[in-house]
Amino acid sequence: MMVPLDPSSKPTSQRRIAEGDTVVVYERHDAMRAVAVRPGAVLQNRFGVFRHDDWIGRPFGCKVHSAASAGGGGARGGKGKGGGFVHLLAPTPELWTLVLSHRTQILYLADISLVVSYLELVPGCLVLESGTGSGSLTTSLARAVAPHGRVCTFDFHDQRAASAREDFERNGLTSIITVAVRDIQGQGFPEEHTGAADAVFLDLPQPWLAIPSAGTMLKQDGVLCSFSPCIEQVQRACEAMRSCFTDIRTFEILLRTYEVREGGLKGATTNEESNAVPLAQKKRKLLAAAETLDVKQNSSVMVRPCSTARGHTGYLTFARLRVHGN
Amino acid sequence: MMVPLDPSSKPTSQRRIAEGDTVVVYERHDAMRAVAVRPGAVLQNRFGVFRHDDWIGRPFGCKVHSAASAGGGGARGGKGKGGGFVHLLAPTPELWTLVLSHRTQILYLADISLVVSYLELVPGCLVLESGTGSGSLTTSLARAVAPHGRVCTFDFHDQRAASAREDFERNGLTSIITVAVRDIQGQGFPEEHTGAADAVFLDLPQPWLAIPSAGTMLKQDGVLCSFSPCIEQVQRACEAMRSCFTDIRTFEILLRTYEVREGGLKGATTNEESNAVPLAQKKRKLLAAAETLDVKQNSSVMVRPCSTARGHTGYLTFARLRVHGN
Amino acid sequence: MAAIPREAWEGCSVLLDINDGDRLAFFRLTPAATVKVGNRTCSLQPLVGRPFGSLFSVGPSGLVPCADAPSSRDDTTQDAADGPSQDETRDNRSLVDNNTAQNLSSDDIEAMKRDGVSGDEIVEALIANSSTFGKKTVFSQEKYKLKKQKKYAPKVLLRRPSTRSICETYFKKSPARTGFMRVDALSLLLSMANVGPYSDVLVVDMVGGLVVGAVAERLGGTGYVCSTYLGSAPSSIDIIRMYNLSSDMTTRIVQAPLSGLCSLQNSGDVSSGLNDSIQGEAQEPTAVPVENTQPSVPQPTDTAVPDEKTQSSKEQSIDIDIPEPLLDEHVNQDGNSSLDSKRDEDGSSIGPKSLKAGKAPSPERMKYWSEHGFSSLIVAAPGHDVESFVADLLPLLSYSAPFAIYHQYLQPLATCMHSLQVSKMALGLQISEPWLREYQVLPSRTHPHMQMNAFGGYILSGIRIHNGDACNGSK
Amino acid sequence: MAAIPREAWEGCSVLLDINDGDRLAFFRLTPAATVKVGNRTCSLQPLVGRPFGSLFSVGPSGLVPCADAPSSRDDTTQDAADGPSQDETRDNRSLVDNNTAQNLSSDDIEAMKRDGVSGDEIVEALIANSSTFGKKTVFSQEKYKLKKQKKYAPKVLLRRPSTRSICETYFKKSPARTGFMRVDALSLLLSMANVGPYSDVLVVDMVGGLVVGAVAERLGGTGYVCSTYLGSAPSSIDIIRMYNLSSDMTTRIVQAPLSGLCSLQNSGDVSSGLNDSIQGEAQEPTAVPVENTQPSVPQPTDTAVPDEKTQSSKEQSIDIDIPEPLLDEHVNQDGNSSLDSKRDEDGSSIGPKSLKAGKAPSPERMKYWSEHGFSSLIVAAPGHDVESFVADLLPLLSYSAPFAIYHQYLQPLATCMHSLQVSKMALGLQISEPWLREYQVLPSRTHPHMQMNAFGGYILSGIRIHNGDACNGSK
Repeated sequence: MMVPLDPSSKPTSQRRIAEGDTVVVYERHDAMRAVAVRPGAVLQNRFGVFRHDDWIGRPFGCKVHSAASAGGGGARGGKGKGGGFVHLLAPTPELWTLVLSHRTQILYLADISLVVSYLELVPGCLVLESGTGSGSLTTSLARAVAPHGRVCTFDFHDQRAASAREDFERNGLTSIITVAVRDIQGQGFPEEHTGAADAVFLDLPQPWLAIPSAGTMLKQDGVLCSFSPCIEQVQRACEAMRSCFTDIRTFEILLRTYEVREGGLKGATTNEESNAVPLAQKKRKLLAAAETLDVKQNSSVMVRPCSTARGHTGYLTFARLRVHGN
Repeated sequence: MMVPLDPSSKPTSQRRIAEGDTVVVYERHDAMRAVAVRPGAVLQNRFGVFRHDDWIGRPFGCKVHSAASAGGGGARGGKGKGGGFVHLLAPTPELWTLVLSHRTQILYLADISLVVSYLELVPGCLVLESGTGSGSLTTSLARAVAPHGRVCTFDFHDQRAASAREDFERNGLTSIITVAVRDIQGQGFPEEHTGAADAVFLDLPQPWLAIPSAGTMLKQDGVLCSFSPCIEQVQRACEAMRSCFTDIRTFEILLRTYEVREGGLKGATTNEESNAVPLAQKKRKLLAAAETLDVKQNSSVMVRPCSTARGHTGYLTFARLRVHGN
Repeated sequence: MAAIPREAWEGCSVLLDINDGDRLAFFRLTPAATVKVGNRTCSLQPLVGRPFGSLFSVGPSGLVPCADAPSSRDDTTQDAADGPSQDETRDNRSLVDNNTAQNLSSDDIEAMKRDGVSGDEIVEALIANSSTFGKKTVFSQEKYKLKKQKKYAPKVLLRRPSTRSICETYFKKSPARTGFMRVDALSLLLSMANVGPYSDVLVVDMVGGLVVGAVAERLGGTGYVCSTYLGSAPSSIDIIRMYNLSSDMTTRIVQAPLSGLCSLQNSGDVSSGLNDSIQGEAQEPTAVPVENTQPSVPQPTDTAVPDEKTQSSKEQSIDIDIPEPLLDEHVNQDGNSSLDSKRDEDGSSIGPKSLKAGKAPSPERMKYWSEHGFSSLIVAAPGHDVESFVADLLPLLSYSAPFAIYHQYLQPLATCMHSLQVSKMALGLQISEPWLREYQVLPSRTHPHMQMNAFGGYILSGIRIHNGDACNGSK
Repeated sequence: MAAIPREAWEGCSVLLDINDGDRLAFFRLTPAATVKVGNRTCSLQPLVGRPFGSLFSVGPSGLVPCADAPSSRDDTTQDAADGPSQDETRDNRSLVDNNTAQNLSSDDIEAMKRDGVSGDEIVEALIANSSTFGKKTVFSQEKYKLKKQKKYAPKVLLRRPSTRSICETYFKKSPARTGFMRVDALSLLLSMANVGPYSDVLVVDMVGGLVVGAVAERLGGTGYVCSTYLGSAPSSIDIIRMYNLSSDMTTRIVQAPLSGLCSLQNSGDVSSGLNDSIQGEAQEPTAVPVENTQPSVPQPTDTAVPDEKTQSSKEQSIDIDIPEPLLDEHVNQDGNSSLDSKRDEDGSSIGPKSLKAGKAPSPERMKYWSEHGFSSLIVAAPGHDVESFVADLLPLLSYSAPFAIYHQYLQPLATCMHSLQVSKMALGLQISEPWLREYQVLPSRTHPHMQMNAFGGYILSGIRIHNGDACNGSK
């Protein structure tokens, strides 16, 4: 269960791995996958063969080694690389975003976290979402409104909705998330939610078609968010919001990541002839002496931005349902 | 003279200050002004009273003190603050951008430098510009095409053109820059430049009106740049470029600045009770010892981004005149 | 009851936005509470029972709800930079906006006011009597109108305090107080630390309580946020009073010194380790040392807390170059006196006075955490060298627990990340920096804001792991 | 002669962009020079006399100018991310793009090729014979067509090497070679150092000659760029061969060891200080140690220089995590043999063989600089601790001379800035980081590029000053 839903259930990381759990198998920061723990099953990857039976009863976060004598059929490859290991992590919405199957473009951490904050979600809220897509955001919405709130998510695509529903089941979120097949651009949200939603999230190619319905669903002062990759969509969405919404704000959020490495720079001394300028030289020697000690410390840790990054995901436009005076 | 124009003239910084020179008086990084050196004149500012006569014959980059006995009339205020000083700098296009009078929104360093590079300007080029505005970019264009090239700049606003012309005269750039009053959006560039321009720069509210004319002026493979603050202008400009231009690319450039300060962070030791965890404590003591030495070195220099910055100046769209096959 | 109260109630904390962000201040809706708008002191009583998001104008008898809500505040011209030059042919340069352009004298206006003419009507009169208004560009006309409206017809917007609005308010008006933590950075911390129901979140909050309050809001009365601190004196977390935390939520906030948590962890003996440094629930650590009637007892919310008070105890804020404006220069005159106001006793979940945040955790809780670990960690100690105490904090977490460390400087996080890499205590380590950009989206005038907050801080995130080969202990 | 030659000429350096950026490589237009496109080796002779910006296709007899220039390369779908989902109702998911969808066999295509059918015609035939093409979204149709065009009708774009195109090419294909210097950073260095005609620019170039070449281009045959180096061996500056520098421009590039410049500066005795380390113009320092017929003599330009050669001497490049692709994996087979080709002698200003870059400066020059100082300084030594030698470099500048120091890491610049602040040798000190963003501007599909180069390096800039009260020496 990704999100504990009652007082008797501990946060996953405080538990031990049990049959039926989903664990995130961490090979490397860019190589993870979600695995359902089944007795007798094995996981085979480039690091070896791993028996699920070895995992059960161990804490999340532990390191497990590939079976020395690879049991079952799929032993090939396992032995050669022998002694490989992986870590077994407790699933979180953040890890889920990294391992889920991409049935559509998904939202990532930075956008997700801003959406949850700006929608002002807290436990107990009702939030509507369209479309469901790959369920990346949905899972975070669920965590935010759990244990007593609700996420009603809609996708016009049959199969996509079904796959998302399976994922939510697998992650123990069915009591929080309802998935329905519906063309929100064409039909709007179902009437049953009229005036009941604390927040509405739209990720639609033509959000302006759904905005009037979103306005109908929201409680007064409730927040709407529309996510669009192109500025033309934002322009039309903002236009559509102006009649019923206020406090319309459009943001873009990116994450810049940094890489850390150990080791200093080439000093001038290594390159310099010994008959160089005396004064500067002297200073350099002083520094060099100090650096020897310095290396033992920490100032040799160098950090700089990673050179490539996601340059754009989309624009997030937030707006509040206007409150009517009397 | 801001840009040396013949072999006999030295770069300004290699000369001494002479009568008639423009110097940039540097008080602080955010307080500078351009002053023409005239015998007998005085400069009065919050740091005191400065006699131009004291400046003549001294090198650019020197530090000058306010006159101890403030000569002339404007002595008031000078004495009280006694001993103030300023630095006298050689004018450059970069400094000029910081001191010029803003008759319009101006382009700043980052945009200017990208424009000059992307327009592929080298000495000898002919570049057309509209509008002249406050002449911030013009001055950098002139430096790039000097000594034998030419900048023809146009502004529809009479007075603005005249003020710019005065500035260029003052900076010794009249042999490089021609200023004309002309409505480029309405009339296009003058026919005399047809097929002669290496590059064209547009900073106009409706650039799409001037783009066909820009195409006529350019040599084959010549580069056009259009600067616009709003994306709608960019969209229309790109649309207009597609018929005659290729390699259409839109950029935005910002400068992030960093602030440096000396002094370390609060260590945990200063706050921690002495009966804390022994192991971590030990490590801390080791570190503390090292830090003592460290402070003498440089690792106590801390750096972080300045918190406010120019968030947007404009979009720069570059395009090349399409070459016609045969 | 709904998760989010949609109307202000007697005794709740509110955020007032006066004249479209010109002034932002928190108030408590006590019967005696007032706000000064312009030179008029208005009772806050008219706000009680009104929906959050309502707009008020200042009438002869005080705050009056506007007939309709904010009329598209977003259509107002946000930028002075490109507005006039773009689509207009009229040119402001020929205009001289001196006093002679206005035919109404200040005496005239005073007379109108005395006659009970509304602010909006005065603005209309000013426009009608301006000889230059018609010649201005549309952009300048809007600007002129807005300026006069702010002066003669000020508007007060009733906002609901929430993590979003509280964080934005501090960042805008008093950023040093909250370590320059921008709302996107705070949002990332909450996500990266997997804060959700029934979490046991360990927090080092040296940003005034902003993080503790945000976590408590997300917990919704489940789980725990354990605010730990270095040394013997807890950091101030009085910003939690700005949140309308219910009593359920407030009781989930506990405070314990790091040394206590660590010794407990090391000794394995819950009660002894604990009692050395924490004297149990009977004697509470002083969470919020402000000049209250009960200084050692933080209230779930408190009365109007403009920053003149909170600024003074900002030991945790780091040096900044530019003196920060106070959260609200116009202190609510009756602020302090409203503490003795009655709380509502109508069964709403807003905490009555006797419920307190920042108690010491019970020995049972401490024992539980020593056995199972905290389920995540957030550190926001912008002025501190985090590396030294992260080494103490991580062992307090359960294996697989995520953590997120906020800092103003990159190098301390880099050093910390490197030492965690070497120690193999954590994986998935990453330093990231959020980069937030706001856009003006208006017809023919769409572009990023001309001014930006160029810096939202750095965050080191990762997951605590067990790297030994035989880890059969649950933590 | 015009400042910028607009047509390629015999012997010039050209940049070929094959298939819209898939491959970028520099070549020299010698009679023997060839380029391999697909599996066909084509002579470069058809490029001679053609305007830069011309597009070529591969015909049966080699490169053929296209009837018209690139047909709006910009209209092609740049992003795979949002394209399909936005405006389309057709859904690709139902399509299986397997081989059965194409009715033309590879034998058919080979037969067409033998019959002299043009590449564009083959692409049309493929589209006509695809059973799925009509069912694809417009976006996918474009993508399909582009893919087939690249395979069957590859295009070669003739580009003029310039600071812009050279910097972009290296940054795209071999960034470690040029210290990850992005064109916007290089542009800033040139502006911040006030590079213009008659400047005397002191340069520390450990980015392969990119900066030296860019400065020489801006000088246009006036002034000097003095490339100085630490130690006794000059850094490689062979990228200057990619520029079409005229002989006037090439002679303005000189090289001198830093120790020589410093001792000259200190001793005040020009000739003696100089000759200790520099043996005058007779014996040139080896500027470009590549496997040429005359290894010690850099040519103004050289033949096709894919980076397999230049990569090998990248002592100045810093460690990077990801192995960099070579500038051009497909080495021009005849590359090395073209060195003995004849230069044009038609009076064009392109330097004949005998003119060399990277000589030692004349004693007169050295004397002038020791008296007047350099008019500006650019440092691009990404792998070095700049602080240590900036202290040596600044005294070589005239007072009021601006300087700009590029680096990959922030901390070394911060340290350097701090020590310059303390020493009061400079003012206007600032560390800045350019942030460049490219946009896709297409109808209904406008947004920033989905992938970005998130990092363009840091620059410390400032102005050298005299801080003493009596400065009567000119420098």
